[in-house]
Amino acid sequence: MDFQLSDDQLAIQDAVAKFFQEEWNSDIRRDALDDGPVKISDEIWQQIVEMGWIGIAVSEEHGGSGLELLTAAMLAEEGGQVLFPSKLCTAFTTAFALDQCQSGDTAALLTDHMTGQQFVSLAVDEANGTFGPENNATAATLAGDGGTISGEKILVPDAECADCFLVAVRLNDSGALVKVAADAPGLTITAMQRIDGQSISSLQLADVPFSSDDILGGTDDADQVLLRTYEFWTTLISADLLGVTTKALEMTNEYAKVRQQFNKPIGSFQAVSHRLADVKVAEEVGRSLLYGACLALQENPDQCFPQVSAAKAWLSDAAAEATEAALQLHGGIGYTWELDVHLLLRQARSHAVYLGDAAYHRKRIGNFITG
Amino acid sequence: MDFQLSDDQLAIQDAVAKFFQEEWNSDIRRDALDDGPVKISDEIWQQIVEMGWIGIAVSEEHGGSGLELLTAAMLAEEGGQVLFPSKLCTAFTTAFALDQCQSGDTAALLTDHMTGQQFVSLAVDEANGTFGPENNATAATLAGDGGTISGEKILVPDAECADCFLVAVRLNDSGALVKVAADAPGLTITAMQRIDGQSISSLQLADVPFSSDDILGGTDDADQVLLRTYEFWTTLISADLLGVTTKALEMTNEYAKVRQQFNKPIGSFQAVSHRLADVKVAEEVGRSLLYGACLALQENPDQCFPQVSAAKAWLSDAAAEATEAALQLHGGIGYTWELDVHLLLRQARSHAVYLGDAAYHRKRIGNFITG
Amino acid sequence: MDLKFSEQDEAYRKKLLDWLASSGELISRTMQGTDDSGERNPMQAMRDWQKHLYEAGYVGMSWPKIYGGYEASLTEQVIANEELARAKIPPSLNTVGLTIVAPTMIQHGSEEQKQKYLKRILRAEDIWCQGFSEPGAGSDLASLKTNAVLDGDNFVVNGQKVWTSAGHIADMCVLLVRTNRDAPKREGITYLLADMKSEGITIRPLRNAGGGSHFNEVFFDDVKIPKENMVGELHGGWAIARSTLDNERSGLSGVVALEANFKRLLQLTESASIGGEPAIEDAHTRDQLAQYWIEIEGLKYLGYRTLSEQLKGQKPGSQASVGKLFASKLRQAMAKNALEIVGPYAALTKKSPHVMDRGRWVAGYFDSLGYGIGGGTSEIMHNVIAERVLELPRSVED
Amino acid sequence: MDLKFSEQDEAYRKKLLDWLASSGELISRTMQGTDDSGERNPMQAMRDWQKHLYEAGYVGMSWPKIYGGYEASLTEQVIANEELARAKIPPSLNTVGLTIVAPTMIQHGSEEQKQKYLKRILRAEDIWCQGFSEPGAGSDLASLKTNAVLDGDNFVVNGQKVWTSAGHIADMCVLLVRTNRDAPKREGITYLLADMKSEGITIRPLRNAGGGSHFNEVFFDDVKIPKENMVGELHGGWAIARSTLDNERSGLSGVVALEANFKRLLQLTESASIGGEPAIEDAHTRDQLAQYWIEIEGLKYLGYRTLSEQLKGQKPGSQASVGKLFASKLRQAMAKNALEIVGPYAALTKKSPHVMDRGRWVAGYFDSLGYGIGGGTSEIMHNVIAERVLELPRSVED
Repeated sequence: MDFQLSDDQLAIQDAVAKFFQEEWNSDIRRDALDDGPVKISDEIWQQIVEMGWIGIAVSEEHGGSGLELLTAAMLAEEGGQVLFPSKLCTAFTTAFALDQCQSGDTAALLTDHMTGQQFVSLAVDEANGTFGPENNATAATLAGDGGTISGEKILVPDAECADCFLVAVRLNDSGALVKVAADAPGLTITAMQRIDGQSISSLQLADVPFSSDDILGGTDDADQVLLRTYEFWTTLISADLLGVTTKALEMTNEYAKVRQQFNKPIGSFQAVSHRLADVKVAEEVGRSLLYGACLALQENPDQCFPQVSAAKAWLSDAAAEATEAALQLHGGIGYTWELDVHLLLRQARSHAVYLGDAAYHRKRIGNFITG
Repeated sequence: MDFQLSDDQLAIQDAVAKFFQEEWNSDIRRDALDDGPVKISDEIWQQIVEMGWIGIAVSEEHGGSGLELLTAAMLAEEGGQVLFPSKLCTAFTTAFALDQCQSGDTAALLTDHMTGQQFVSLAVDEANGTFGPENNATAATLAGDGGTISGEKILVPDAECADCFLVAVRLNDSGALVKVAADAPGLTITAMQRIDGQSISSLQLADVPFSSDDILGGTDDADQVLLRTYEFWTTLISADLLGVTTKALEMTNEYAKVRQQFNKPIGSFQAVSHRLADVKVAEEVGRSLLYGACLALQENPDQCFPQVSAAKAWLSDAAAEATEAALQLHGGIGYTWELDVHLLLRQARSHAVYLGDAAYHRKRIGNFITG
Repeated sequence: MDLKFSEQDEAYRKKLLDWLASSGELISRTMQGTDDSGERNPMQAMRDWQKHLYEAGYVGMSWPKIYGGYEASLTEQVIANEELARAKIPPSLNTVGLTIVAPTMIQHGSEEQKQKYLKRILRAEDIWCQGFSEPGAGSDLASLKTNAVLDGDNFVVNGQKVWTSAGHIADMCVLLVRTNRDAPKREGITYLLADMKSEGITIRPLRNAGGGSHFNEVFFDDVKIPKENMVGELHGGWAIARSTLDNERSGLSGVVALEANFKRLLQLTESASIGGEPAIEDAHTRDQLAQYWIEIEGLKYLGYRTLSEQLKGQKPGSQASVGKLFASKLRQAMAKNALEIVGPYAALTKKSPHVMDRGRWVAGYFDSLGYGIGGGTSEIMHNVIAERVLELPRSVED
Repeated sequence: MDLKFSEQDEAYRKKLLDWLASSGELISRTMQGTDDSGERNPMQAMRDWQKHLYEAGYVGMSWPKIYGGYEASLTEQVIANEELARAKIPPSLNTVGLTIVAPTMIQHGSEEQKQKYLKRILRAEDIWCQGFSEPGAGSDLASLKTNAVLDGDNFVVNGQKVWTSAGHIADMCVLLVRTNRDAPKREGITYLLADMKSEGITIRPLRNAGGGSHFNEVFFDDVKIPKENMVGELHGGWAIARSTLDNERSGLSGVVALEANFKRLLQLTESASIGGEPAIEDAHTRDQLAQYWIEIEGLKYLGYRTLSEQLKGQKPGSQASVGKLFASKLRQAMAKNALEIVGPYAALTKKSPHVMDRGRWVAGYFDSLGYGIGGGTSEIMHNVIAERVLELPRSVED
């Protein structure tokens, strides 16, 4: 047994941190709050593609690096720390979905996605006031070699730069993922606006046509692929939340050491230091749960939901607590636009309710426990 | 408008506090934990009777002092502070119930109760796993001038010293309070044991006979009398919980000023002082809610339940918090038998689940709000 | 103990409500921000509104008549406070002037200062801002560094203030400055009144976490302030400022605001759904709503207790700190709970498709976070309760 | 990253389970507290049991072979730890000896001390207690006052210790005493080994809040302790004690205990009702159960991370404090939640009619309150995390 990052993983982590440090600046996130969704420059994205990040956890047979899912989560966490947009999580997630599918077309699409030829996003959530792919009601009808999709998807990530979407639909009473091109007839993309300035859209689908080749991996185990994909995506967003938690704690901890009031660093007052200790506990527990979720996904992908929900529920709360503590303990300066505290808070709050909030995930666990 | 204790009330409060200080000692409560339920000596009880406490809030037309219900609650609070048994609350409650009833027999019983000739207790709760008089299922059947009662009542206070009980029953599809003598045939009294060592029993009623004269105030508004009585009782127990809260805070506050660790009084550490500040806030809010409940009971007795539930819900939580904080902040010594901290904690926990716990009372308020 | 109002009180209430009903036109003009000629001029509209309010007797109610006040009874103040808050009239432009500057001046100012400024505050002829906090002096206000040197008939002031609400629209500023660097920190502070149009004052708006700009930084560069603008004694400013900080409001207007929040939250639970069911049927949500109802009720009765003490002529204790700490926690809890109820849509801005209630809930959340910082952080409120109410030894050194 | 055990590990587990199955008779005798002749003698039964456990290789697993240990691999320790906790075998009499005295002695003791005491600890021939805390020295342990003066070949000890678990049954005691009153408080402390049968020792049981008597006060009145019973240097006791305090267990046995608690709580929700409905259908209860499940899962993985670091030869960090603080909060939360579920019957003692589960829930609640105090209060755990993990400046002076 071994429940730690391997030396290889630690080396990758260092390299990723270094890349972000050199190439990314959180001011881009601040500016995006006024000027529309945040964009990763083509140059940075190209580097990411070239470093092979997108396929890092894709199986070797499909052209990826075949590393543990944990490695992708680790990258998502590093991204969260520096407020890198979660387009990275989107890219990992669609790569994962495509990797799970058997048909020849998806292999080509996966290659395009990993090599930056096409960017594939995915559309799952609907405006029914609740979470989870189970409540998916967007209907696809199939007649012969093709069919149409009608419905609305919301909270679709990175639609601006997507060439196509994997759309979760109901098809013959079972779930399916169908590929829809961004310029498909009948598809309207409307920008939504999220408090963290990240790209998020709604897709209106009005009799959008598709061919049977566009159905990922047949319809046989599509429900399972969809669910696994959702679990993986949720885990990546949890990793991002862990990064936000870590960064909020680190910023506040540093500030508490240098900020003087009453002739002492404020970190010497227990009102400050004990609250930070609680955040530290939340972070350590959160990291442990994230590792547990990654391991469950890797080894037991069709029964991993309790561990995934545990990580998402805990980290949704932990990131909110850590960023609110950061704001409060920074005092007035923490409440200003200039400091990154509110950027972290915005991302924490956005991701806390993305792909299921804490209450939703605790409900899943409640159902699991009580059988 | 005036939302303060009057000068008269303040004078009564002082006198009561002085009486308790001279006559009562919390060691009696500690000893009772080993030796069966706590008993108030006949001498002390006689003094209480002679001072006219029992009828303090009973209407003047029925021989009481006709003071505000708040005055009785104030006495209950003083009792809570010194860990005086809640027999006082029982006595106030049955006096209140009898005061509300019109029939001649109850007037005589009330006089006996106020003058110490008879002690009247009351039996409401049943072993159905929930709270409140609404769930009362003990059936009385009436045939001509008499009838019988069968069922079980639990958590009946002060049965050891009771001459008779007001038993809440279902009679002709409505609630009623029926007087049952302690030595009635078919009545078995079994001692229950509560962690605070107070007298609490179950009554098994097997075809216990009663005459129609034993039905309090006719059957017309019996449901209302019963409910009002329960609200008043609940308010008194809330007052007792406020007393426990106040005392726990006071003890701990004093200790925090004198106990030295790391060359300072521990009250100068924010881990201690801020927690005590939170308890102070809880106490002030609790006192305010108690006053609100007393006023609602007094002025609007049939619609007072939201205010009564607010006080009970809040003070159940506040007393638990205050006494747990007391135990924790006293450290090891707070966890010993010798200190009164655990006596306060035991009373807080006992009364927190007596007459409805916080969750039950919040449910009542939830129903009120969403109407 | 009773909460009944006398017939006379009720007559007073009726008069107020009649007056409010007859003021509809001015209220809507103020809300629209137009002056009496219909031109857009929000500042003038607000000034006009406050003057109207003052002339009707609802500003300066507790002040001495000789300075333009009304010496109204406290019960009248309670009624006015509740009814005005309930009526959602335009907010006052001049909070600092009315709640901080005027009480200080009445207690510590010279007769000339009182005559010169008080009536202008009442009529909103002067809008005031507060120059207390500095980048290095927040919770530890007494460590402030903005420097003033007496040179002839003027103080010459250099330094920087921050978190100055309304700084960009204010006519005047109450200012704490250091006049003696060698004395212990609380003994070298002086209380000044600065004209915001003085040469050498630069105002820079500060954007807050929610994106709004209510605060400012104010820079002082050799600003001359006449000697007669000193309140109290030289180096005696700390005690004056401290008495002002203690002079907090009863908080009943805060209760009315919380009641309005609660009502909106209840409406939200009727329109939103949790897990496919109406939120109002969700057991956890019902439990939370009940808890907020309890806490608002508690805060209201706490306010009544404080007021009753004042009615009997007792000085309000530190119950104001209890109320502030409790109210800011409650406000934050309600704001967070609203986000839980809004669920998937909780992170959308007001401009987004699918946003609920035009983004009110996210905006309210950001606002709620500010309540634990502004006007004394929750940590400082804990200290105040521990030290002044519980009389525990200080946890911070002076 | 994996949590798989090797075939060899699984063989080890099987051997252990077989041994456990074959030990049933001794286990039940120990639970009943009878010796091998069937006479009631709980102490002897416990000693016999520990010796049996030791001889099978499950005590002293990590210790060097030369002192009677087994030098087992950490994976084997994990397996033994989990399986023994899961099997609910009798608790060890000699926790202090095994987890505090022995590691200290192995690190700091003389060769004679090691030879004399270590094997006797393993076989429960000597039961040890701990004489550290004093009435005036709790969280601030270094301010202890029990005095020792070197007189010829003996220390002469006077003073009082408190919270001494097992003091009334112990053969030996590890003792911190002050040997230099003039030095800074951490530099005048010496670490001694005391025979509890020495003349001048008086033991008084202390009853706890729940009514049990696990602690004692121990009074020392001119007690002679031979010079060779000093561990380490004269005045060098603080560093030794500190290293012992840091040497906390990985906490995985705590996780197994919490899992058992959780299982019982889940069973309770199946039998109890809330508001007339089965508790397990109550939304709030389900939410709480889910939260506890999450937290236990988190604590378990945290334990795995710590163990993995140890496997790689890294010294465990201060994660032990994180685990202790978190586990004691969780234990308290679960205990309080159980009282909520038991509802009207929550305050009944085990002897009362209508009590649920023979009073387990109230007893568990009292126990849970002790977890935030014993072995370092939660306040001290917060300090430790702040100072050692976050490297914040100290909030208390030495």
